[in-house]
Amino acid sequence: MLLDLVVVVLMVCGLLLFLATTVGLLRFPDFYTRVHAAGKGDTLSTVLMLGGLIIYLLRDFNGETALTAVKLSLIVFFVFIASPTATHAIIDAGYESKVPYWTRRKGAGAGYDGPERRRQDRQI
Amino acid sequence: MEQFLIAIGVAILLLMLTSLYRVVRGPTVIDRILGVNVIGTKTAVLIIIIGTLSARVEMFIDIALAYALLNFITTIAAARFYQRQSQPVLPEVEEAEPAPSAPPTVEHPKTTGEGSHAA
Amino acid sequence: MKRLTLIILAACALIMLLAASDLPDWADPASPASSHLSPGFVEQAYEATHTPNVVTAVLADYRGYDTMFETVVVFLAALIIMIILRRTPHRRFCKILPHRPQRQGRDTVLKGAAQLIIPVMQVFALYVLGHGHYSPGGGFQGGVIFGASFILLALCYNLEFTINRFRERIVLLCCAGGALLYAGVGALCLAMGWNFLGYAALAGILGVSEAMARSHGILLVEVGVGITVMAVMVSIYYDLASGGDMREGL
Amino acid sequence: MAAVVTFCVMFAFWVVMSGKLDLFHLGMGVMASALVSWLSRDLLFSGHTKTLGGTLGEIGRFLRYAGWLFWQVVLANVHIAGLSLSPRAMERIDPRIIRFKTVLKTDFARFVLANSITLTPGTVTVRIQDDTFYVHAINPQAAGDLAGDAVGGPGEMERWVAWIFEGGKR
Repeated sequence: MLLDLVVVVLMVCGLLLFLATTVGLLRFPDFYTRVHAAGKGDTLSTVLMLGGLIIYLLRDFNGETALTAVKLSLIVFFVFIASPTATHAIIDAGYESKVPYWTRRKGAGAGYDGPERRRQDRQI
Repeated sequence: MEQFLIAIGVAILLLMLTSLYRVVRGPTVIDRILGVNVIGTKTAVLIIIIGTLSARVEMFIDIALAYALLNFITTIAAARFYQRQSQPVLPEVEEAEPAPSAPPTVEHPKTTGEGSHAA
Repeated sequence: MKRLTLIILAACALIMLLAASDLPDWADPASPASSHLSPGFVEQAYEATHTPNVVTAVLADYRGYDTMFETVVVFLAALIIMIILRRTPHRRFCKILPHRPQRQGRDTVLKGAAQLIIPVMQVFALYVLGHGHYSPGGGFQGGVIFGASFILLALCYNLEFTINRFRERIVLLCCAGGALLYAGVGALCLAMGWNFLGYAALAGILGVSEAMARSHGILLVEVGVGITVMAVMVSIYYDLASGGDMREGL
Repeated sequence: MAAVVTFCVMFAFWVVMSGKLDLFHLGMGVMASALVSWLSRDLLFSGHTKTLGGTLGEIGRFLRYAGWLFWQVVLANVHIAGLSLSPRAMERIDPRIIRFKTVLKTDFARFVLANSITLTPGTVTVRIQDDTFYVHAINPQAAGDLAGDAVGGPGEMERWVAWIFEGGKR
């Protein structure tokens, strides 16, 4: 019963983080800030949900479920390496191709927001 | 407990559909890639939830791990492809017969704009 | 033109949906497939082939011809893409010009991740290939994951590094060798006096029972499929990523 | 030496994935791990020069760091969730790209630092050009946490990573 409660709490926390990720993905002003929302929320919400599933599996503990739990924690480990790397690859590609940049400052130094950039984006 | 897992799965599915807005409308292509990446990561979780519901997790883990790996590679490949497409193509360097005039200079595209300032 | 295409596609989809409505329902116990064909396979497959996963038994044993020609189709796809895209003559198969310079010193993160992920990914691919008898998996899936590991290497380092480690000549040899291994197993069965791809013939060579021999035959054939699919993935990536001249990838 | 260690790690991974301990499957595992540790002999431990004891110490220090990092990941997620769900999000973000030079020498240490930066509150590594890091910070506080007092000086995280891989002081 207590374990069920832990599972529910973990999964709901993961779901809330994923909700925050999606909201951030939709309402942040430019590509770079959206990467923040997507890259961070993804990691912990995946880990929390998988953690909840691991505990759910381990309720009836035997050799087979223990092995499955180890495999699931391998996925968790993989997510910790792969997610920030993918985030970095995406934001690096965006920065390299001069995706428009939102900033509080106006005028000089306001980042990539030139008209030629916009035209190129439509071409691809 | 099963109902709870089904509810979580449906909620993830709905949020994935919401993220699809960024894929469809994203002002730049890289925004779309970002949206696809988010959806892909969550698909791996969804696969495992489906596996738990059908009581065959040890089978579905392989699928989820393969999916997560391929999603990772897809994201990197798409980002690289976008980056290369959005840069001007380098002119081919000819090494054949010497030209009568000055040799053509290869111009590298400017890679860094100054989008940085110190904090 | 685009609108016309859409209309034609919608019409085709409608016709197919109409046709599909005449098919028996999903999992209908009274349909011919469920009442005659499936029970036979489900009941006999394990005793006959010692393969718990009926899908694998059907794919690689009962329908071995089908899978063999699927492998050949995959092989042909790689050949055709190479014929269309490959631009330089054969003597340059192994010689590559340097990678584009402006990415020098930029790939630290991707390289670090590739170092950690690629070996694990390759073992995982071989695991999927080897455990097709028990879990979903087998030659096609394992081959795709193994090939993807080389694609990850090419993305995170560069194409030159990958080609130096896995030359195009060897890739093409693997493409053909996998399909040849599949056909060779079949021909060996023929030479032992059984049907083509009748793996039970291998019982004498391997020194096991006929059902075990069919299980091992399935594994051998899956290895052939895996090699072909892996090499085809890599070959297609080499051609597509460099536009056919093997000089610089993505 | 590196190939042997790679082989052991790969074989352990195979056993965990397979879960079948009969001779046939273990034999397949030996063949698969041998093939992979030959194919990828220069990947898993490339540029790694430490002895076995040094490596074990590195792993021990890394585990302590991982505990701290996990707490930072939780903080980062709470931070970004609060930011994206807050009604005044647009007033609370003030993005900027900062640049600093790292003191870390090896590529792998830089990889760990870059991914740690991506996982911690408010910052994402945009680009690494040799030893220069370009980091996108979502607001000035995040940028300040990263760079320490003076821009260019090593922040807290960089001291941790240097402590793991280069035996510096924490």
